[in-house]
Amino acid sequence: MFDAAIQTFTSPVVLFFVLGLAAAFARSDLTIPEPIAKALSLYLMAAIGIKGGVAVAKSGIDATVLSALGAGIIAGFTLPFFAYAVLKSFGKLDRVNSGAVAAHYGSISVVTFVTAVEIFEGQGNAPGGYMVAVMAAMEAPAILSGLLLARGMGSKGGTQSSGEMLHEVFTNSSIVLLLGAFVIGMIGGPEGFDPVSPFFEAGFKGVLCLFLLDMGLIAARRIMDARAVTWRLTLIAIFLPIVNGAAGTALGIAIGLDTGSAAALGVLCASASYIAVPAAMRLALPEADPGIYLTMSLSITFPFNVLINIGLISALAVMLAG
Amino acid sequence: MFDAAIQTFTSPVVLFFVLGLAAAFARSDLTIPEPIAKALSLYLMAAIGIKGGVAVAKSGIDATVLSALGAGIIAGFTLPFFAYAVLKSFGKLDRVNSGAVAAHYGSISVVTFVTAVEIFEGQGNAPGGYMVAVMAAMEAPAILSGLLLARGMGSKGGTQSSGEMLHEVFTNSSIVLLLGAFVIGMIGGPEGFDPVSPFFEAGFKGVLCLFLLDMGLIAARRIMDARAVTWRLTLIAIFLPIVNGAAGTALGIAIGLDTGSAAALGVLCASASYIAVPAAMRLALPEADPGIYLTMSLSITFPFNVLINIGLISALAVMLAG
Amino acid sequence: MFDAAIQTFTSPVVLFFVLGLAAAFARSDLTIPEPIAKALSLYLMAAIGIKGGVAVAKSGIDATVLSALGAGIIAGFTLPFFAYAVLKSFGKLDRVNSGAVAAHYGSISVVTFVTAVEIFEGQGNAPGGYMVAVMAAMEAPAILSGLLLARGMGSKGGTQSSGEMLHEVFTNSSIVLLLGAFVIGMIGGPEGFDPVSPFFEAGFKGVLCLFLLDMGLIAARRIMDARAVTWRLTLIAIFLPIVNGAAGTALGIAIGLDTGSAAALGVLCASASYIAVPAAMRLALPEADPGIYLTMSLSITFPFNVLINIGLISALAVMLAG
Amino acid sequence: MIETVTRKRIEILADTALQKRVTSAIDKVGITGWTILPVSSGKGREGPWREESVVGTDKVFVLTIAAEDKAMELAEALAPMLTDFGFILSMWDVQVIRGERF
Amino acid sequence: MIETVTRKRIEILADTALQKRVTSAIDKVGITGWTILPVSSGKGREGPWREESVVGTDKVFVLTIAAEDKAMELAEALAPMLTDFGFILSMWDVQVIRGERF
Amino acid sequence: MIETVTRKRIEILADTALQKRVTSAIDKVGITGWTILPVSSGKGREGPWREESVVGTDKVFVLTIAAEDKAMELAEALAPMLTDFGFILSMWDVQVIRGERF
Ligand SMILES: Nc1ncnc2c1ncn2[C@@H]1O[C@H](COP(=O)(O)O)[C@@H](O)[C@H]1O
Ligand SMILES: Nc1ncnc2c1ncn2[C@@H]1O[C@H](COP(=O)(O)O)[C@@H](O)[C@H]1O
Ligand SMILES: Nc1ncnc2c1ncn2[C@@H]1O[C@H](COP(=O)(O)O)[C@@H](O)[C@H]1O
Ligand code: NA
Ligand code: NA
Ligand code: NA
Repeated sequence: MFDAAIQTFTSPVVLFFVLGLAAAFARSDLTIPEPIAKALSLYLMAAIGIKGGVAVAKSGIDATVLSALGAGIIAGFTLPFFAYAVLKSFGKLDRVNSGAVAAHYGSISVVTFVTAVEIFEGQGNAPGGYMVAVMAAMEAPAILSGLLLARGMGSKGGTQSSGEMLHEVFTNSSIVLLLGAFVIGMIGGPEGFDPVSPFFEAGFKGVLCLFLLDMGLIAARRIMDARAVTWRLTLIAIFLPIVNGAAGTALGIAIGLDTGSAAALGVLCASASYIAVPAAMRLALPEADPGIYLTMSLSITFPFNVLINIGLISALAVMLAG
Repeated sequence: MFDAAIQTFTSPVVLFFVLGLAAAFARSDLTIPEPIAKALSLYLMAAIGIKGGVAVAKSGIDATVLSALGAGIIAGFTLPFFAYAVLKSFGKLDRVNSGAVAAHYGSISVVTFVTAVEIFEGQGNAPGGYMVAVMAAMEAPAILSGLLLARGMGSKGGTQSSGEMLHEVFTNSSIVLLLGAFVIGMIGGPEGFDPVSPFFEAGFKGVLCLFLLDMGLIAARRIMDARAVTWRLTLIAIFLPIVNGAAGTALGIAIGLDTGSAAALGVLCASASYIAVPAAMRLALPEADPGIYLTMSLSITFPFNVLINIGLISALAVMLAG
Repeated sequence: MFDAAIQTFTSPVVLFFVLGLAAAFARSDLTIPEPIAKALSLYLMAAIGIKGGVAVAKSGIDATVLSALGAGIIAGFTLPFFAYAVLKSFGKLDRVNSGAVAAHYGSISVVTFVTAVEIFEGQGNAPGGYMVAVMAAMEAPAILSGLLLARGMGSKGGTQSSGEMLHEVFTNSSIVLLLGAFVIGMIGGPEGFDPVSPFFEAGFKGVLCLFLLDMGLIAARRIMDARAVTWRLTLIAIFLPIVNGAAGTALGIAIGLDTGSAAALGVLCASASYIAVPAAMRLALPEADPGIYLTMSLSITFPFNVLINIGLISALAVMLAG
Repeated sequence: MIETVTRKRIEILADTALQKRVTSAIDKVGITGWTILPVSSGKGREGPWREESVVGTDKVFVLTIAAEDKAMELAEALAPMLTDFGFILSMWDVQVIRGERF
Repeated sequence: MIETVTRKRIEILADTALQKRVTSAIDKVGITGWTILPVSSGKGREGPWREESVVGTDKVFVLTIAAEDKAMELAEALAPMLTDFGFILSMWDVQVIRGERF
Repeated sequence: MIETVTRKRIEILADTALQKRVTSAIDKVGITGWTILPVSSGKGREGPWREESVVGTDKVFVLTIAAEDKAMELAEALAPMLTDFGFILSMWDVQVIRGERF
């Protein structure tokens, strides 16, 4: 476990994240220009998708893949209920904000996942390529559970119809690119991927470094401006990833995934969305306070996962698998 | 020919274009940030130019190169006359719009050319590096023919002097970068190119994927908004690339080019400009409707060429050369 | 020396700079989009820093490194005094502007340094990785000397406290990224660097080409708009890099640096800042005219160094070392 | 001399994610057009924000020029959003040429 | 108290490719300066557009502040372009400090 | 009908590097907020400039809406910078909805 921590903290990817945090806390004017940050995130989506698709084209879709998908979707639907209960009782949030935050914790963070994959690969436990598909499948379900909780069962649909909402979620640029590239990877297969691999594979880790630098800047700047987040919510933003991460990892081992894939499922459960879900909540639950859910997921849970929890989950997976 | 179609549709480059079309039709909010799209296009120009220049530095300038250049320039001057006749009679456009559209079809589309080169290379028919010079030489002549047609011979020069116009065309950023990089490639030669080749060569196909993703988004969004384009013009936007492509390929074979280079000449004739010529027309023929020429060249001819016509031209070249 | 000139002028990096100059003088509309230019510069800082850090991790910090650092810092403090004297007497500038310009010439230009390193490497005289640390150490001292000169010793501190100023300089985005990446390179070492090297190493020269293209455009456009720069100042902007470059190279040889490192120290002394120092001067000496210091450092000294002076310094270093 | 007419110029600061609601309202009222300008950062009662499209905190300026009656109709239509989402709206009189376009 | 004077503020929405024609007109009329703002998308009678510099459909906002007489002279000079190219011009009175600059 | 109140809208063109001085002045005067817009190029008495953040020649538009008294206080506070740094300030009356926010 100590080794894992060392490995985490000598990985350039994590070090760039720390540099971002440090620069923002030192009030440096360092910023990644906005269109570049957006482009880095599009690149990462395309690269993850295409790699996952190529991997599935190689391995095919078998019972393991299907059970991992099933486990992910079920986790996405159910995790928000647990989060909601904690947020409402211990966190003292109202119903709407509890539901909105719960949706974030049921959904996933792509960058946390990718960082974890890098670290697991470095430890010789590369997760299966199909985990990308699991990740994509986990984006949406939590949004539905969160809305259900926020609005109470059977209440009227807020300012926006569900159809509109679902269209919004499934045509969200990240999801479209991730899934589109996944399909391209599956169609093209390893030979199709070959000519573009210098771009999508060789550059990947470097781009991830710069993207995490930016995420570090954003996370730290947000926490310095934050007002809405109490100590209770701060605790929850650390407690939920620990519990969800452990549960997800155990579930992964239970359904027979290999060590790396089980740990990856744990990371997906542990991570909180800060891309797709905030956008959906802004549209569907405008009464909810973005200051709460963005600060919790982006400025507390995300750094906690990257710096500490990925290491814990990896250690747990090795233990359970051993 | 069936094989060629399969090859086209499993190439990641083409698949990303299709993804762009699909995302836009599904009304996804996916967009490549504007400065990134511009940068991708600058990168492509520099990379194409430098590769072409290095190729010519290796092969030298011989009679084949000169006759290809001559053929390209003559095609650029004459193709607009044919297009103009079709647009005015069958297309029922007025003189100004016919001339403006004709200029687009006489000129060339860099991205169509590059996509074709990728596909031809995959089929073992790589065109000669000098075709880049042919492409550059074909940008401008069609603009002159188009203006001549639009204004009637000997009429007064519109709102802008010809000197200004020519300066505009030859200092257009794409042309400057393409030709500048070509010269750099020729001066540096293979050894000079070596240190920058990981950037300009290895990344090329991946960048082309993202750029075609963007072109797919742009083309599909434009067609969804289009109002100015009738079914007659739609037909012409498919008819012209077929005829011009076949003529160009035949011309290439006739003057003794190898299969790949003849097909590349065909693609140049078949493609319609949507970068240099629209800019020139906006300045020189403000009365012409950009809604017509952009929609025809970008939203109909461009996808038709990428998805279908490149395959047809390749098959024709193989047949004629055989 | 003639060979060195040839090598300079067949290097793609330099050729792209020349292309930028030529395009701007021809009034082409070629421009690198602003966020891209910023991103290229951030990339270069990160790449230089990480490479330097990895090099120092390999070689360790010894007496040579420390004496090079000391020489650099001393040069940074003292060069402005010489420049100030020349600017005030021969250049006929007032005190404030002389001090502001002097600060620029005491400080360093990262891009000049990087271009020189490329060229020296091509000549088999790669400077030590620790020269990156020397470069970083030379950014700030000249600012202090320049301010001292501009305000007169002991005068009141202008509109801004020195504390604010120093914070500004040390949290400047370029410096933070350069030093942060340097530390990351030192922590990660060669193994940590390995996974990100395709991004930061393989792409480096290509990115540098595009960045120099942009610098060429900026430098030439500025000189075409320039009004504030007299022939006296033009002469000084060529005289200072020659003298400072020779002095720095001699100093480097004198303290026992290898040929490449001594030449690199010469280039650092010869180069004039146009990133960190202009920003600091704008804050600390708003009375000084940016038209003077930017035009001198960016449009005269920078091209002179890249096109001519790097070659001269390299020849001198070889001669002194021989 | 050239003739000018008076119109209302309305500017709305809105979340990029919600920009379509504003432009739909403009279209619905029957105003002929609108123009979107980028915005890079700001500060209000809810603290500072920066343009960060990755996390969806970016905003835009929607600008439209219309005759007074349509302008007031639009303001009316947008009022609930101003409260719900914290949009900001300001408007003033401008002179335009070729007023038949607006 | 600080003194302010009244000037005209003129804003022109123009194609990026044609921006130079607008600024030349401003220079020719003898106005001291201008400032360009980026624009990202819009909709008018000719349908929607987006900033797409690759195909040259991008536009800019040209803003200039001038005394009333020069402002009217500029409007006069630009009027033909408004019709030819579909530019949009609006202007209104503003108070400025250091009015001698404008 | 919806109620509008009159406020001052103030726009300041400032160097990006110095933008914080402007926003601090706004905060100090007690105005509730501000918004920053990007600017891409311009020309003044000191010649043309382009947005070039690499060499630090980029500028921004700072926009704030406030009651008249605070607006005048702000103008007063900013006046020295207008002279020192060549900033440009213009202001005019606008109608806003939910005037209690400004
Ligand atoms: N007085 C103001 N002047 C200009 N912009 C403002 C003002 N107040 C708020 N804003 C902008 O509106 C956004 C939302 O304001 P708020 O809802 O008060 O946080 C802020 O972040 C600013 O960009
Ligand atoms: N009423 C309006 N208010 C604001 N911008 C407009 C308006 N009408 C047109 N525009 C802008 O001007 C461009 C050209 O208008 P048009 O020539 O009518 O298509 C549009 O795409 C919009 O960006
Ligand atoms: N009359 C004007 N109208 C609009 N912007 C101006 C005007 N004069 C100056 N500017 C802007 O203010 C900047 C600085 O002006 P100056 O200090 O006169 O060089 C210019 O580069 C322009 O961007
Ligand atoms: Na989760
Ligand atoms: Na053609
Ligand atoms: Na120096």
